[in-house]
Amino acid sequence: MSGTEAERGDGRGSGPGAPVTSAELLAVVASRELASRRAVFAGIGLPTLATELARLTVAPDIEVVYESGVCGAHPSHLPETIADAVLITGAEAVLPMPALFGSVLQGGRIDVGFLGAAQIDRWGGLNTSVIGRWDRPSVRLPGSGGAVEVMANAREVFVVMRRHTPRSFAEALDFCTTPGPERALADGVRPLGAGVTRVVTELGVLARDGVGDELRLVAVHPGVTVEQVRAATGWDLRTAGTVATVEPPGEAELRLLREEVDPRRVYLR
Amino acid sequence: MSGTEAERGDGRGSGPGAPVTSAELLAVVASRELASRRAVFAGIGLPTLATELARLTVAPDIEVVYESGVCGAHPSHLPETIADAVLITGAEAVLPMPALFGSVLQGGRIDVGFLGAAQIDRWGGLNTSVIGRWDRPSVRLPGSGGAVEVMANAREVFVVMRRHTPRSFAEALDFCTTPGPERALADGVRPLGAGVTRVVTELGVLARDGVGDELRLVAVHPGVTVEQVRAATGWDLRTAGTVATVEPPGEAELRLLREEVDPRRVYLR
Amino acid sequence: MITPHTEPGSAVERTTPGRHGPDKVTSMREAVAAFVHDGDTVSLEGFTHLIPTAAGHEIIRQGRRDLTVVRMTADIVVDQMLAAGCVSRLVSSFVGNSSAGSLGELRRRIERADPEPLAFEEYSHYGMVCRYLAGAQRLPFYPLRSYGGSDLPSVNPALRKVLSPYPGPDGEAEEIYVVPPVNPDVTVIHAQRADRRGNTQIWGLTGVQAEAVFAASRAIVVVEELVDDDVVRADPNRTAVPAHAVDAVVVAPRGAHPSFAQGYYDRDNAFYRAWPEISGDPARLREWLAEWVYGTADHAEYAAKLGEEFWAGLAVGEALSGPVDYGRRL
Amino acid sequence: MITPHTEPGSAVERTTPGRHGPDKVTSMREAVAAFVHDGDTVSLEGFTHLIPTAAGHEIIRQGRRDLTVVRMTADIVVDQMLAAGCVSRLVSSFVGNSSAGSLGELRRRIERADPEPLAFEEYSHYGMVCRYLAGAQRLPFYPLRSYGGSDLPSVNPALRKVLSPYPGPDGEAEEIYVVPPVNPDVTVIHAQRADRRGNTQIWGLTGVQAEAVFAASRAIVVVEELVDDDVVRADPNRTAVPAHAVDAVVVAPRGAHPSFAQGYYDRDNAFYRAWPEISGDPARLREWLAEWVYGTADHAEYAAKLGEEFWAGLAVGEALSGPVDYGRRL
Repeated sequence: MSGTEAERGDGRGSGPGAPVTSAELLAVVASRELASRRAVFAGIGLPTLATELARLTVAPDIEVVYESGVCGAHPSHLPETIADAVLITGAEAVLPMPALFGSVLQGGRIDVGFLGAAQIDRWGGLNTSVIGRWDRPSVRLPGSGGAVEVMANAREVFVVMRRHTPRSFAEALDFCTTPGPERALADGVRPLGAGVTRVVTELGVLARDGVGDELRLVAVHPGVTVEQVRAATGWDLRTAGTVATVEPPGEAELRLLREEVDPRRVYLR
Repeated sequence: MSGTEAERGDGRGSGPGAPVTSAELLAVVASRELASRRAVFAGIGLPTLATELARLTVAPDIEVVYESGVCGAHPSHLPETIADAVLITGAEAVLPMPALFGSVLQGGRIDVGFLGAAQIDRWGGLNTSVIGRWDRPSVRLPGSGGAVEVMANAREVFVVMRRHTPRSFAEALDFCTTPGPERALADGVRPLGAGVTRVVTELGVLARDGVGDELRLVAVHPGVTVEQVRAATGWDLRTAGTVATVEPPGEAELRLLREEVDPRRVYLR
Repeated sequence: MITPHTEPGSAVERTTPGRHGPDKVTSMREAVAAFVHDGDTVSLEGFTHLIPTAAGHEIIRQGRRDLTVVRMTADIVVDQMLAAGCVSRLVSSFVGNSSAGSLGELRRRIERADPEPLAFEEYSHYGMVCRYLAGAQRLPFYPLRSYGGSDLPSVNPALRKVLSPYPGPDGEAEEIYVVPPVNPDVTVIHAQRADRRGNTQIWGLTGVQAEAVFAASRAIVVVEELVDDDVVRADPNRTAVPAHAVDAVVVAPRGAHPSFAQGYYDRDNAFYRAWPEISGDPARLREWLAEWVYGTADHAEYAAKLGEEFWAGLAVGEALSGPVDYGRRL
Repeated sequence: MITPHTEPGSAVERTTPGRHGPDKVTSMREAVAAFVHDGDTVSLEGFTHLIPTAAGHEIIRQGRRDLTVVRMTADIVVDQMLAAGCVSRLVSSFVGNSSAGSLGELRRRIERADPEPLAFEEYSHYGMVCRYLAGAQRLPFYPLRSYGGSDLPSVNPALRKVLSPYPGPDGEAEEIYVVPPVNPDVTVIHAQRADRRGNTQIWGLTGVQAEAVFAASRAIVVVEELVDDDVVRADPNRTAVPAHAVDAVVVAPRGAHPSFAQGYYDRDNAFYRAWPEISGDPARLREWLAEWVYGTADHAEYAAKLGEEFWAGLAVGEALSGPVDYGRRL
């Protein structure tokens, strides 16, 4: 419900030697960023793939907390929504919404929150409300859901953006639904987390350190140039010293993803 | 825990024609005041007797809500505390404390709250904190418990005071733990209920109508004079027009109380 | 003689006759007729789970107008109520068809005022939760660590700030956003089971249903099953809503479709995926309402029309909780 | 490379290594040694039900000093900790021995500073609940409709007022009292059961235990029974405290005596009635501590010393909740 859910995959198969898809690439790169993280607040779709892969690789103690109230899910099937019945049956805890949002999220117990957006700016501010003017939008988007709360309260936020275009990586958001900590500070409200620290896209990885820092390009996927990423970004994107090249998904990662995490390719479209 | 719990009775028997004890008198008079009331917030002891008797007589739909979280108790035995296990087993609902105090009590769903106190003043203010100075009291009493909340939020409050003396019916409280609505208003806080509307004592019944009204003597027990009550009261007690004489407990009331409500005389000391 | 001091319209007056009566079971038709009026503020809660669709459909059938609908996730049932012309104002924190695309009518109303404008109050999820908490607890406001720097306060003047009377961690003054209470005229929830008095038990995702009921002047609980008092009393911790907060109990099995009822039937994901196409075309949406809502007398007919084969596809297997021992005095 | 922005001592840092580790089961001795330190603010919650007495006794055995104890109903276990010299400050809303008379040591400390003064912060029950809520929710304050006109704010400067940014029902400005958060260094609760990771299930009176745990930097859960993961996972709605909020799980059957554990054993009302006489005489109280706390190595020895005949007197019969069906996908 935080704009991060994906639609169903088309279910087509993918052999062990098949070329790496965009979803696979994003999931693998995001999973690596979860090394040693524990409590992750995530929606369904790419975050599901990333966190499940991380559990099998770099973050064995990872726990996904769902906005719907589920902690410690042990689903029998890959969940299709954050409230899927399979997340509830067999879970370790299902909390009422006031406890989930109040005590768990706002209480400061989430290490990483996953968010998506229609637009992101250089400070990691997100728009999930409207394209155009709020009171007469050209496109009405779903709105915040819990994104405002995830950004304000998770220790850090990862954003996965499939499309990397100047319109989605915007110099100015049409509407700032979910601000980064700089805007909160300017509004006189203390930011409690670092805001967006990682943005994984089809072109590479952007990162920022915390309050006062803007998103910089830290890595590109193999075959992608820094200039390509800068051209696809609506603001004057700076780089973090030398830009690394993302290590392509390894055989083990792909095997786990394809055979263990999402064998029916629900999200691995 | 609101200062209304009684200790165990001594278990001595009482035949059908036995003289009416003080506890029986107070319980019967208080039960009559509950006519047509529904949600009652009560401790254990005399309020238990009064509400149970009221259920069998003038208020068949009465429900006792306990500060511990219990709604709609169906106890197998007379409860000995507001948290007695017999109140939980077979109850209709057991709520966490934030819901009980927040949504039920402060939410405005209680018709009558029962409170006791070491001291009461003419406005129905109550002291359950100290005798003497707060910071070096001669007697440290238990304190508010939930009494502050009951007074602020119940539609009206009944007080049962076994002893009626100038020290307990005080011109000035040693400490106002639990204020009536007049004091709340003077503090700039809107009173939500009427405060104390009924005080049942060993001598008679005092009543007040609501904000701005002080407690007046409305009835005396048979054989008690208005002057006796005035002499036992620490302030210049006024009367409400003609002072009635309390109808003595009827045979049916006594039979129900002795045979149905508290046959083991746990509270009917 | 004793006149309790209550202000007109104050929440204290919610303790109305009938609340504690022993039997509140009624039909959906009667419950909606008695408790949902034109112009009311109506909360329909259920976070993906236990969405009170059957009640929404009956509100459509009875032609309610000018409602303010309060619902965290305004999804298919809200789109349907919008299309039926019941709603003039929407208060919500997520206006989308879950993960399965758009709400056609809602987008037309907001993007093009077609066929008429929709007043929209936009919150975040926790902002809505806090509005219910404030409403349930009769608080003038509820504080939350959201909205700092967001554009939402610029389009929603109900989002305001309060200065904390305590110094912040750095010793400086601290400001925090607050939301106002919401006190619906009526809240409708769907639940797995209740007794005749209205003691309501919910499991799986319990969302914000209890708070939405406590915040309201009146409450309708729609259930999959009416159960004996003993069933409820065998597990009082399972009771999310106590009887004294409930005005009507309506039995409507499968009444949460296309959402799900944990342990009863699964979510109809295909319907969610189909909705963007249905709702994207006003004519098709009208036809859908004509066939499935106006064309059915009640929810039992709607459920029967879907057919037993359909319901078999949403059937779930058994996964019983173990018991706990409440103990009894010997 | 990425350094999350957190202030020193901020609540964000509570997510410390070990919280999510798979096995948190340890002995009471180790849990208290590791997580309760001299000078700490220690919350012990349990409203009449599930009072963490065994933990209080181990704190006494280990000779902790200068504790600030936070407990809504400061009753026998607090009186014992006071008598053992562990406590310099008490934060509470009810300082009495339930309905069974006085707490001797507490009264001597407050009334006569005998043998030493006790700093006391007095609240009401809901004031304490709201302090835990604010602490759990990382709020700067929590509003409540209490304290207007009370003398409590005159002796407790933490009770302050806030002006609502919304007009009251009469259109005028509205003030409301607020309480500050409490964030204990450690919270200790007693529960019926938990799994090895710390998922904790409580039934019967659940009080404010979950909020007290969420408000704390560290949490110890003492249980009647350690259960298999499957037992917990068969009923996830019963989990009051999720594993990620728990640091240590201690198994101490009968550890709530003289209070009770719903479904396990009843309350020892005779001991409550005996306490005023024991605690009324400092010498007798010292003897009691010497025999029952210092004289027992741990709670197992304390419970054994009471004897099986004694425990038979508090035994309860069975009253099983019925199951609910969570369902499984077919």
